[in-house]
Amino acid sequence: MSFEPRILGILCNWCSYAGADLAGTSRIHYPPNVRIIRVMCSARVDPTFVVKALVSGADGVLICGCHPGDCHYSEGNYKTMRRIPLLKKVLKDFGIEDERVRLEWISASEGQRFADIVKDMTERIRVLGPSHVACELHADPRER
Amino acid sequence: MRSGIFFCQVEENNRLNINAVAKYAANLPSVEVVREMGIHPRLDAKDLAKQIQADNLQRIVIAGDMPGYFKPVFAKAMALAGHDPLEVRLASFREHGASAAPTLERAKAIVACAVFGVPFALAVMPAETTVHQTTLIIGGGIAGIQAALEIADAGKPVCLVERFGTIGGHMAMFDKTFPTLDCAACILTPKMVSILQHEMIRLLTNSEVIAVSGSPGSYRVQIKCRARLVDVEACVACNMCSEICPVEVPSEFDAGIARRKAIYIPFPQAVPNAYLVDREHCLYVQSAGKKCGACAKKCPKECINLDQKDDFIEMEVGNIIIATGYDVLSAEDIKQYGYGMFPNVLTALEFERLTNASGPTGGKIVTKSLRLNKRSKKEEWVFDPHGEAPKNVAIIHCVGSRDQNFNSYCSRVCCMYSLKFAHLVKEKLPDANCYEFYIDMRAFGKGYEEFFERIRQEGTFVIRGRSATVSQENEKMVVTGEDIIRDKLIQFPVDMVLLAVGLIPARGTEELSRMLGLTRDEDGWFSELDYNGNPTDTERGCVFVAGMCQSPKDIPDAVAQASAVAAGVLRSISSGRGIGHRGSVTLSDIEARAKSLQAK
Amino acid sequence: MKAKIGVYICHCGSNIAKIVDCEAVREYISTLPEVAIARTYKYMCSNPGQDLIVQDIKEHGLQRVVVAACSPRMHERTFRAALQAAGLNPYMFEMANIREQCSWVHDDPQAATEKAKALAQAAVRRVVHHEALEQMTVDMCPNTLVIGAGIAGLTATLELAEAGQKVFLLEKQDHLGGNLARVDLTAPYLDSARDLLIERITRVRSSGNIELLLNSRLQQLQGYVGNFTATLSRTGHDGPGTGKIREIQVGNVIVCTGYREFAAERVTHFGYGKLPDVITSFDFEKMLQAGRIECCDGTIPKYAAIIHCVGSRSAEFHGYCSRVCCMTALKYVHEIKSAVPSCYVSDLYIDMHAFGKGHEDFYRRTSEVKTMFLMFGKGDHPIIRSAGPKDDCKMLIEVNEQLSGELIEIPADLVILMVGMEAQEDAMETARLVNISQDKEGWFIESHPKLDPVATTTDGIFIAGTCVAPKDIPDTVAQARAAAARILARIAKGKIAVDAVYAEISDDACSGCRICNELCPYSAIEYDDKKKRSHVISAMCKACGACVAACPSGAIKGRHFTDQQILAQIEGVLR
Amino acid sequence: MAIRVNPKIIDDLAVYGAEDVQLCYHCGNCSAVCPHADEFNVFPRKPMRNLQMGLEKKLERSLEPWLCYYCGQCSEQCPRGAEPGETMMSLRRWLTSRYDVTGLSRLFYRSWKAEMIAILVLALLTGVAFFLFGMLRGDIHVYSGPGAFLPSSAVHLFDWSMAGVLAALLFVNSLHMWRLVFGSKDGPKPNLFMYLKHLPQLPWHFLTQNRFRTCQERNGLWLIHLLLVASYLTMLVLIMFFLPTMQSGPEIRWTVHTFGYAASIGLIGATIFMLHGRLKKTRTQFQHSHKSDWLFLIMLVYVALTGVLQHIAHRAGFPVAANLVYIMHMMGVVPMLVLEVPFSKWSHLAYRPLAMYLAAVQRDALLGRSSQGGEILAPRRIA
Repeated sequence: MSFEPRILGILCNWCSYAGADLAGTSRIHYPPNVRIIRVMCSARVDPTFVVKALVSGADGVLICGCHPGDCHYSEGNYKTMRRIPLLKKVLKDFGIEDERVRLEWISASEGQRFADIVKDMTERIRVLGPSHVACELHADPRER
Repeated sequence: MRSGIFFCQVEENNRLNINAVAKYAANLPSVEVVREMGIHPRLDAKDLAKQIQADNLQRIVIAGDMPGYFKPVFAKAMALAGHDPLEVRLASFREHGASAAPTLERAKAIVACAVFGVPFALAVMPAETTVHQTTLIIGGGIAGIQAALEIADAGKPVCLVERFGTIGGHMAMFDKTFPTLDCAACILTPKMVSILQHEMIRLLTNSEVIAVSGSPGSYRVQIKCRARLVDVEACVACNMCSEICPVEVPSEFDAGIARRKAIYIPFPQAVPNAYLVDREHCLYVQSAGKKCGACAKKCPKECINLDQKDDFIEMEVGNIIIATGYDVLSAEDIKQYGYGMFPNVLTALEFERLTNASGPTGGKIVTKSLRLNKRSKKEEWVFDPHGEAPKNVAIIHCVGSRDQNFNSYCSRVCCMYSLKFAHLVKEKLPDANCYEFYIDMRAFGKGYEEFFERIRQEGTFVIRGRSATVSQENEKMVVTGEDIIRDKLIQFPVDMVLLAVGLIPARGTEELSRMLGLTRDEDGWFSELDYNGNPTDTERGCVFVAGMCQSPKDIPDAVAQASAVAAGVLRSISSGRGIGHRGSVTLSDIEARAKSLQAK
Repeated sequence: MKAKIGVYICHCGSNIAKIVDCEAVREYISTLPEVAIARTYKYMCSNPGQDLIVQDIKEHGLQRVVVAACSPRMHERTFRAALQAAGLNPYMFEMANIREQCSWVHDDPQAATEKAKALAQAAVRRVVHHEALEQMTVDMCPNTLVIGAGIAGLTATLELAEAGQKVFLLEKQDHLGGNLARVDLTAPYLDSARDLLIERITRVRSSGNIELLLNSRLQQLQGYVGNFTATLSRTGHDGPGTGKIREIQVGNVIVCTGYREFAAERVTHFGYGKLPDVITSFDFEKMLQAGRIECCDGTIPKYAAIIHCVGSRSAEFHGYCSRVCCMTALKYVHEIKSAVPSCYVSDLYIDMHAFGKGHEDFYRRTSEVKTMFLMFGKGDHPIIRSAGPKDDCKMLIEVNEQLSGELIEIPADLVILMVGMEAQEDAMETARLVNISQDKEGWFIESHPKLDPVATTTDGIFIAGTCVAPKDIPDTVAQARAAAARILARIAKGKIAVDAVYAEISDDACSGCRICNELCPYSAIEYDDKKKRSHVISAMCKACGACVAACPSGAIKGRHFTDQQILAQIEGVLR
Repeated sequence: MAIRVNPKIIDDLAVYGAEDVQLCYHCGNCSAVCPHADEFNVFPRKPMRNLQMGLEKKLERSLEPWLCYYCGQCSEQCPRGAEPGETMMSLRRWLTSRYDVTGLSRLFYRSWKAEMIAILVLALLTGVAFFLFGMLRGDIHVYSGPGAFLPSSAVHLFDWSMAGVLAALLFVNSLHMWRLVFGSKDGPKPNLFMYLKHLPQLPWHFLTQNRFRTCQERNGLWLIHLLLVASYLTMLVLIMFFLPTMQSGPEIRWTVHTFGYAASIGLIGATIFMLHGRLKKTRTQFQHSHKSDWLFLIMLVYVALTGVLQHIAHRAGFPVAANLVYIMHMMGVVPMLVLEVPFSKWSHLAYRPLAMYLAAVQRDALLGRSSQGGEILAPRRIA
């Protein structure tokens, strides 16, 4: 059976989580590989969360926030805009491919856009294959 | 202090008996001279100065509908005569509500106050009344919602009555809002949810106020809650009933560009988040129970009761806030733009729904394509998500606005939302051309002018000159106009035309104003107590107006007015003293009060 | 001690149950050690559904509850209320979104059920670490400080005072009325501005609740919403007690410092200051009030010209439109025609902004008196120069007229420059004092133009009137009353409920590196010099969590969104 | 070099009937909707703009008012009620007074009392002169033939001399029009070939007023106007060449009289229609009537009626009455012709065709080469 990537989604409560909800209310289908947890602002995403996810078997992490200028706390997403690229540079040294960690801006009315991003990311990571971090650490019995 | 009163009218006003007021004014204290100068008199400062010197007048009162028009010449005359030009006072019938509802009493009172040198608003203090804690808000658009939340957050009970199946008003139909292009849903839906969950707010949708009686501070209100035929508490909006329903009609929420069933929910995030039955089109209701009834059987929670009757609610309220919003002028009446004849001539609301991410085409901008309607077996022009995108889009401003043949006033928001449309077209169809026909680009608000500059840089052709006609030439829609700046006639083919149609008061404003005894200006919008000093109160005690229903305005101004009205309501409730009808104050009260204030 | 957790999986009719096998999720969840009870029910959000939870808490002494149903944005508040009703702290609750983000968006039942299990398990793992949080309430001083006694300040003060609240009205000048006091009539109905001000000032002077502080300035503002301490100083040059310092306690502050008119001499091609008969709109208002409309040499002008957008809508000065000058210019046309009927008036504008109620009719009435309206391009520079001896006028204005496409010369004996609005020169200082921010043009920034046009990101500081952006009198009055409404609403509740969710710094872990201090958009983190530690003012913290993630030593705990809770949730969701 | 604006012109033009032009806020609808406007002549908005700004030189030089045949669509659609159609009409009156070198036209347009006085004086003079002439030379009892009170030969002579004077005056004014249009230094300079090429446009437009026909569905008015022009021309030809036969003995010379009767019916019918239209304001172009319009129509009706009466009296055998009515007829004809043709509304019979002609020439000059001929209605440019 083909490899089903497991992706963690960390969404900000005011815009992207509401956008994901809108995808639901408008019945826009997307692959089930992304599992979403909610934080108040994308600025709350601590780099350790991403590392924890990758270590705990996630093949990819999707972080979503409000469009710059839309943030409920006015500047939260500007901080995320700096932290996540910096984190990705560090993760590159650990062999984590760039596409495994992704940052997207989604407004509360962009349900379709959220679904498209999830589809796109699932396909990309399916191509990339499972994250080797998870396999080595847990010698996970799952096939390649 | 010898005073002289001059009656000068700007416009013909046969409803007010000027010389009756003049006779009354003659025997006011310190009044030496009373002269009626007629309609728009030719006044010369020199001979006025002679008159002033002859009668040695220290104070001049100009009385009329808009006396301000004559103040400078009198001030000049006073200066020439060596008297103090500041001693020219205005007794404006229009400002203080004497030309709208022309009561002789009111006109006399205004003149009296001017003679005593006391501002009219100070002298006319209606008797204070006790105020019932509950506030009634008519209209569940952004203004109604904002006022309801502000009052309820202060712990005061509110009853919000909305005629449509959901609150949210026109704003819920929009996708992006100018000038920041942030999404209307992100602003509105959280407020709508908090209205639903707020313990101090009683929400009555699908309901209308049918009778108001009682006095300021304790109005008895009768509300007709039209049967929704669906139990709001039970329904979880699972859409099963709608799938079964055989009846399909144009959806009001989608401005008619998409269809909905007889049992429907206006939009997914509607509040209350429940379905309702459109009783004019439901087969069961129309056939008095003989036909269909499929939805009731299908509903897993049995929350559909097609025999539910309207119910009538009586309640006592202290303050009434009117936030009934607006409607759009019907574009069919403006023949030269071919709305109704050419399929791809759209009104602004239709385009809002077309570009909305949760609209019929999911936000894709497409021209209408001819599709066979399965039910009616007729070819119809509909928006199909896979339709053909337009190459040339023309946006025409001031359609039916600033036009003596339709609305003489400016509808204030069309310039900005038209620029927003131009941006949306450029953003979603990068290779499309967008033409903007305007007369004056009214980008007056915070960040509006910068938004206009950005749109210009994005490559929209902004043409000064309202296009005159939309016609058909060999199968192609053609827009004709004059490009005034480049001084040439232009005529070119377009695939889609957006009409920024003018705004008119909401349907039913006529009955509501009669029910509450409110005056309206000649364009039909509610009249405020005082244009500058008090833009949200009204002549009637404890009755306020907020948002578009007072005159067209954009969302920030409507929200600001809604909060301002909340201030008035909270002040009256917390101090326990509401202001009565201004009409109830008699002439003698005003005179007495003016005399006492003059003494101070 | 193993916390007793109750998990409730909702069918939501068929919305969840159609795709997600709720029973399978229930079984899986009941195998988790921490879970005491796992139930499924058709409609958890309905009244019977909530009663299930309340009964279980009462009978089985549940300490934590998880509901796997719709989005928390829909019913988190409903279920928290249910917990509270059952006597359990409302924060001992977590929701798993298995409808909008699972059943409604996936069509493969098997995968959806797996995902539902994971989401439910994540919620359980998270709720184990939840702590009981109490909603903190701060009592609020009902007094209000209003800075600026123009029409905005007077209106806001009256709204509050006549509702029985104490107001301190601070004005740096020695008189009330601000810019409106310099205006004779108002557009579009030419009502008297003086009457409006006299009415407001009389009511202010006769109200017992208002303490009027003329010639006074705000020296310093400390504290937070509900508990501000304002230090005021008197600036009156000669008056008694200059420089006297005074401290007052207020709960909220409304800033209505108004605007300053644009200095016309900055525009060289108009020659203001060199040509005596080129005057600004406020100079003309003085003439009107004195009843003498004449040129500097006392002669009556045969030609008058009014030029719009002086300093506004221009690349070199201010990009924005000052919104009121078009209507004021039309007002001047009527005032000139009334005082000097024989005078020919021409009006140079870019776009005629007659957008408000009654404005378009006023514009039409101005056309009826044969005003010569001349439109010039936005980047264009009309040039004023003095006329030659043989011309029958004092000055000539040369401009590229857009509607005729001609380069024209306009005769003028008197030129009125419609100067735009600019932020006050001390706006930067005021902004820093009350800790609010300014946009690039110097206007104060509101927290949200549509949601919250009068509030600012700093709680308890409100802004109203032209200090926010240029606006006319009706909009200023509406904003002033809106600000008053927000404060009245707070005073009516007596206490300010401060959300239980906020950040906390533990003193022993904090290394005093102060990274979090200026990171906070709401400046809710103070640095304590003595203890060399940073400290979060819970009332001002909005729980965005930016500081929690940024703290290098992990000293800041985001209540209800602690690292521990989120890491556990991540582990649970990726099982 | 900058052009000086002159705010007084707009008051000046109000006398000629342009009372609402100041209301125009330049939305461009009228030019866009005008069937005659094209890329060379964008009107009526441009002339209105020049009028608002008092650019007298540009107004004097523009032919555009003559290209408008008042179909009225622009006035119906004007959002401000600035009456572009009526403004064009007033500009035509103003241009007529501008072209007139004597200044009389300006006097008559500005104060209709002056015009009334002039008419009365002229009428009395003609009355007395003809009466004396008749009494001295002929016998009041004899209407036609030898010894007639007003012998046709004498009247003939008088007619021709008057026609000569009027033609000269009209020609001078037309020359002045041409000089205004092409005289200015910076204007287009057409060469002789262009003038010759478009010459046939003069008679063509004079006879058919073809431009009026293209005013879409307003054709009704064109037909009536054509009838009026045809009747007037036939009457003119009859009087100038067949006066004796018109006044000859009792028998009716059907070859001449049929034309005469048809022409008078046409004249009276058309003018009555126009008068009724203006009274009842049946169409957009009849909403506003300047005093000169009334005067023109009233005199036309008076002259036609007296002409018919005189003929009936002559036929019915009352020579004295015929002669007296003949004098009254002449008391109407002379002032009408002397005042209306060169100085007032009737001058449009010359200026309109001339304007069409000059516009065609101007268009060529602007294009810099001779055009392919045909209508000056160049197709709208497709952007």
